[in-house]
Amino acid sequence: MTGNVETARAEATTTCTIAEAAREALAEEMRRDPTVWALGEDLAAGGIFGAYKGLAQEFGSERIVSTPISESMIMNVGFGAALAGTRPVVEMRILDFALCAWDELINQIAKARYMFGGQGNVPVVIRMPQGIGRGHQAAQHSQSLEAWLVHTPGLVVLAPATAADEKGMLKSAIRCDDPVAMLEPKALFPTTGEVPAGEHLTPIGVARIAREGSDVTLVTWSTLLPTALVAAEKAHEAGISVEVIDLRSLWPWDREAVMRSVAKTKRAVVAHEAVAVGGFGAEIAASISEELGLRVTRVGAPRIPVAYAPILENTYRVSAERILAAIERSA
Amino acid sequence: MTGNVETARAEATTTCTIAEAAREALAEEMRRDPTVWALGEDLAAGGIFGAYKGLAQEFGSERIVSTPISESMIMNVGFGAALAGTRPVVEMRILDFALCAWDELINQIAKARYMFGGQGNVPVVIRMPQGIGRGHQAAQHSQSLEAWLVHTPGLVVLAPATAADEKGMLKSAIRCDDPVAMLEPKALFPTTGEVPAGEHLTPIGVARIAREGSDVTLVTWSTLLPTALVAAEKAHEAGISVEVIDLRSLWPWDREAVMRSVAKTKRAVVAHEAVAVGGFGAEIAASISEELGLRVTRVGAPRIPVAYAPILENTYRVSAERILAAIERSA
Amino acid sequence: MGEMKAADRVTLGLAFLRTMVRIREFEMHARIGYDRGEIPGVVHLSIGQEAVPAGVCANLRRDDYVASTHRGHGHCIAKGADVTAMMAELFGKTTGTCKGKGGSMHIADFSVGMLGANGVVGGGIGIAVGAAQAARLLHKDAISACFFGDGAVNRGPFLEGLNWAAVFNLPVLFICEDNTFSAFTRASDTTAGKGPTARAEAIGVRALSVDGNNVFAVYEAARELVEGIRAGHGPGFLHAPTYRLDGHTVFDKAPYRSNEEVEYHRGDDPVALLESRLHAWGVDGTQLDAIHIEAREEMVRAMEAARKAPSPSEADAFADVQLIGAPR
Amino acid sequence: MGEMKAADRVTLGLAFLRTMVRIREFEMHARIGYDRGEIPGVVHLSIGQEAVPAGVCANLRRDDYVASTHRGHGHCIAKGADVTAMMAELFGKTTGTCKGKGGSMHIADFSVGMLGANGVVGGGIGIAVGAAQAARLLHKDAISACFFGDGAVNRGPFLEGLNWAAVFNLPVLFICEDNTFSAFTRASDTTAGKGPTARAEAIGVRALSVDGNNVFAVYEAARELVEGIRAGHGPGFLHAPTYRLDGHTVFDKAPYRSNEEVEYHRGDDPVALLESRLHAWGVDGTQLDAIHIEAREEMVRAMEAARKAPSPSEADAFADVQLIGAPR
Ligand SMILES: Cc1ncc(C[n+]2csc(CCOP(=O)(O)OP(=O)(O)O)c2C)c(N)n1
Ligand SMILES: Cc1ncc(C[n+]2csc(CCOP(=O)(O)OP(=O)(O)O)c2C)c(N)n1
Ligand SMILES: [Mg+2]
Ligand SMILES: [Mg+2]
Repeated sequence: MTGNVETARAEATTTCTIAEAAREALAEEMRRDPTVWALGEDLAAGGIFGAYKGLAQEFGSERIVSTPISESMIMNVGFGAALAGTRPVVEMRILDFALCAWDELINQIAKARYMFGGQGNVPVVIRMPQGIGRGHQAAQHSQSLEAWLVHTPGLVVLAPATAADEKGMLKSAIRCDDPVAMLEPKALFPTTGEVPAGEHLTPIGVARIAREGSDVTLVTWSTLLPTALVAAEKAHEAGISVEVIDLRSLWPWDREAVMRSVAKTKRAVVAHEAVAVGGFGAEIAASISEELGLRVTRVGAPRIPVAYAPILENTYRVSAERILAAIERSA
Repeated sequence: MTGNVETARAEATTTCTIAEAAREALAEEMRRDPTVWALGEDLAAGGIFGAYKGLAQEFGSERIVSTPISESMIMNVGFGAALAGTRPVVEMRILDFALCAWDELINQIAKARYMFGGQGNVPVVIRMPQGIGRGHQAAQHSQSLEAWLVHTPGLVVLAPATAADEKGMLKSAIRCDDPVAMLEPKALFPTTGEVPAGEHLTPIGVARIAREGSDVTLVTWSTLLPTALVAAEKAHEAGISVEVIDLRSLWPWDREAVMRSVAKTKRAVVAHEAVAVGGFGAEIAASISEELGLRVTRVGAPRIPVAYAPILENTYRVSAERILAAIERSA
Repeated sequence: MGEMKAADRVTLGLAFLRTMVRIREFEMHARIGYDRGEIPGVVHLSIGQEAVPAGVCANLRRDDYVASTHRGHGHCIAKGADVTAMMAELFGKTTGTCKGKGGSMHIADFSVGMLGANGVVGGGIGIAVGAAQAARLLHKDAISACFFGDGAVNRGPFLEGLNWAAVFNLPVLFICEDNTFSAFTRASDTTAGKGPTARAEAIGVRALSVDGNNVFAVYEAARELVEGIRAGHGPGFLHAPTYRLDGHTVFDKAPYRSNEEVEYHRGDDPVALLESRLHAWGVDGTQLDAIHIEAREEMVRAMEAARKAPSPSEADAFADVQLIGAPR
Repeated sequence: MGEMKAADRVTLGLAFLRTMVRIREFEMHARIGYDRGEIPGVVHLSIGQEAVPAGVCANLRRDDYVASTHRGHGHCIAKGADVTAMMAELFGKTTGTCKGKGGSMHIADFSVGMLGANGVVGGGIGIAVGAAQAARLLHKDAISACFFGDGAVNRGPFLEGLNWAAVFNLPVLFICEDNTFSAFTRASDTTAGKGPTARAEAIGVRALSVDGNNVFAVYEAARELVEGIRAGHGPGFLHAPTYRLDGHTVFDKAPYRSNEEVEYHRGDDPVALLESRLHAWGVDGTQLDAIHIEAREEMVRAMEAARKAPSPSEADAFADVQLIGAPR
């Protein structure tokens, strides 16, 4: 499979924020399939990013369920309800709080299909907006942990970065019969983008070429995509042509698309918001090194928690400058 | 710093199991320092691996605390008690159950020193025996998750594989002013080894050359060490001289020792029991590739949960044969 | 029991006995299988606790759900799971309920609503609550029953699950099978306050406590709660004190309690209690013996079938992980 | 209050008022700082809830411990944390309690036993219990107080922490500061049963419920519980219903409740209630005004100091992570 096939199909588009795209996706799937429902805190009020706005009014309190502050129950109820024939969308508010339900996600949901010998599917979507948000909320509200989830057998892991993919991936996730960890790009929720009109599904496991280029391949995803595109533009101005791959599906990841691009450019950078040490970038880098024998330059956060003060928070953050420096340094 | 400096100091040794070494370490530290105490389920009965045998009798129920089945409390009580001037040893029974306390470990303990601006230390040891045990206990009792912990700022991560290191690292962990994730090698608890007599501390951050060699460097740790040594012996028989590095301290890890060895051998294999995808082996491989421009061969489990039936469990397991094949394939 | 006709109570008692003896025989055979090395993995036995699943599950329909624990053989059998497939699972064979992937701690049989034993204490609570919520959403009138031990009442999911079921008025029966111990520790040493029933009531769940060794009492109390649950009155809670006659696992010698204590509790063995009751009601010994013999033969056959069943192959390890992104 | 001498109750009331007004003024200034963009991060205000920390902490010593929540300014101030450092923390400055690393949700001041606000609902419970267990081990007679919201009573740590404190008979005072809402949801919609007090009692913790807007009542109830705790009778629980007059965060307009409702509750503003009581006891308006003016001036100075304080440097981001294995 190759990149951005699905966008070719789209004829008309509409512009909306990522939060709106998310709401549309859920609303469409709930209209289509009466077994789809959502549960999480404050959903009746529209959710903290507005991604559930108006849905309680349309679908009622039995399908848009505002729950107690009981993360481990939210997660495990989603699990039990998936085993019993529904397709729950579990809202964790932000990824950090999902750690209160980590046993349920990792020990129950991810392993169930296997432990039970494939008796049933576990079609549950776990929404975990991740990364540094806009509110400077410090260490317990800002983590990016995709590396953990990719390391967990049984899970599909998605990390959209655009409105189109937020919509297309959430819809694909809801229709997926595996548990899907949906790592939404928290900081990008209010940003707008084009979304193909009509039924729009993003295929799972297919990367998107966000910018074509010939000198260096830059693999990235989620909140770092806009920054990566800025860096690519700066590199362009400096005479380096950068191909930016928005990986977007982290498990399975589109190894073929990445290898094809790197085989062409012979230079690779991988950049993500998460801590570099033990990040998913290490897996991509190790894979490229194994397959193509190339040295990959990794960019990620230092191994520090996210701090409150903006200057400290920025030190954690991967900037366009840091990506540009990595592009220049890559060989 | 170089490998195995501390063993040189030892004059006499005693032979004991890893579980006994653990018990000795804790007992010695509790005798030395009245602020050291332990908390976890069934500790009065000696713990499930016998690593607390007799300690309740010696130290009483206020210092060897048998707790309710309340993992999130066990973890957070350890945290609060560390803030309040004691040095708690938190026993999680096995790593898998620690996921019930993951918020407390990751969101509270690991980040506390930072969030609070360095006001105090968090001298707590979290014991999480990991990996496939001897009882064929399947997916929820067999995980290896060191990669997650290494990815978590604020934590020291130790993974001893021998009786000497179990003792020396647990003692170092208890004296460490940072939170230490102590990933004990569950399957190896009953195996015996030499332990230096008298006060024995293993330095944190220093790898051990478990076998010297010149053709290939094999980096490994924890439960896989004995298997790696078998593979090295087989390679030796096949005419390949393998240097086996027992990394043992995973964060910080002894980059210098690894790079020195690989710079010498020019061929590197990294092997661990955990799932290969997103494993800590990826970090080591990416680092070696970055620093030395070498292609590293990774060996780890397939991305599947651990199954119950021995043949299925074995399919997950990294065997000496698989390591040997990697050694032969490495270049 | 007062109102029940003598014939009916005998019929019911014999049905209970059949279930309880099947559970016991299954586990005695599992112990033998473990001791002989035919069953590779650790097994937790519920010998002495059989009245609880038997009495509770007699109130359940096939389409009702059950979520269980690490000590779940009794719950599975009482809910109607196939013992041949269960035994094969313990043997780690492809004919097992989980194709040998789960073992004792993960036995599940979705075809009878058994949503799994569970390796995590308290792990079944949310599953049962979720299944009940799904049933409502799907306009099914199924209910969920959730078994857990006395140790689970000190874990967060107990609070979260009971509160949730009460808030959403869900059809869930919670059963605390209180076997006096949580692993090697006496439950009373780690549980404060007025006990599980008081906790459930405070959280807003109707609760009853009943002698867990008396299967008729368990049955009646569960029936009362299940009737309320089916009538839409929301969740119920049953506390059933009993005693774990064996060790925590097949290899636990239980040095933390005296032989006298165990012997004392053997006097309350629910199977023996039920038999003497049936005896008093005029059921003769041969009829009781027949039940034992039949169950024993069933388990011998199950063992035999498990022994002969094919082991999984290495390739099987890669199946059933996930549909998208599975290895190989 | 019956037994207290008139002069004493006035003295006490004025002390309460000082604390409550300092809390309120701190938060009013924090809101201004946020609105002006001087405070970068989200702030949760406890305006309307000041009687709870003021009444509770008046029973605590400096060496006692407090664990708090995301809405913790009041707990910090009442426990004696330095408002200048607190304000600097909100500004993200090096002179902040946490050198700008924590912000409002992580303010801590170990020098007065304040073991931290907390970004995780229920996250402080274990910390307080652990500090109490440490105190016993170190033969200190300090106690722990733990504040949490009405939302936290539905999270696992509530059950686990109360049970733990009761089992080990630890000196912990649990305070449920029930401000009617958990974020955008009415607490009564998500909490089943007989409420927090009944839950605590069922778990074996002595519990009292008291009007959380009446600082004298809070003080008296907390005193009664603290006396028992210090006497070694184990943990206590205080339920203090009150009302969150502002939004969940500084930018929440709270569309989920009516203006009428808020106005109604303004009638129970604990500061106003205390002032009218003091007034009735003969304290004159100028004395009350002086307290407000003093507090306001203190906060203006704290704002000024925070404004002038140095910002951290990039290098500071790498400090305080850990002693071994820190980056750079
Ligand atoms: C969360 C968690 N903690 C610890 C364990 C280890 N463990 C297995 S069974 C058990 C005792 C459980 O006691 P109880 O709930 O009374 O059930 P019983 O074994 O008596 O049936 C423990 C502690 C576990 N499986 N899960
Ligand atoms: C475990 C967890 N879940 C969710 C949140 C998000 N959150 C922050 S405050 C809050 C409401 C808490 O309500 P309550 O406990 O009553 O405290 P209050 O805000 O009223 O002071 C929620 C849901 C969180 N911080 N932690
Ligand atoms: Mg029990
Ligand atoms: Mg509240």
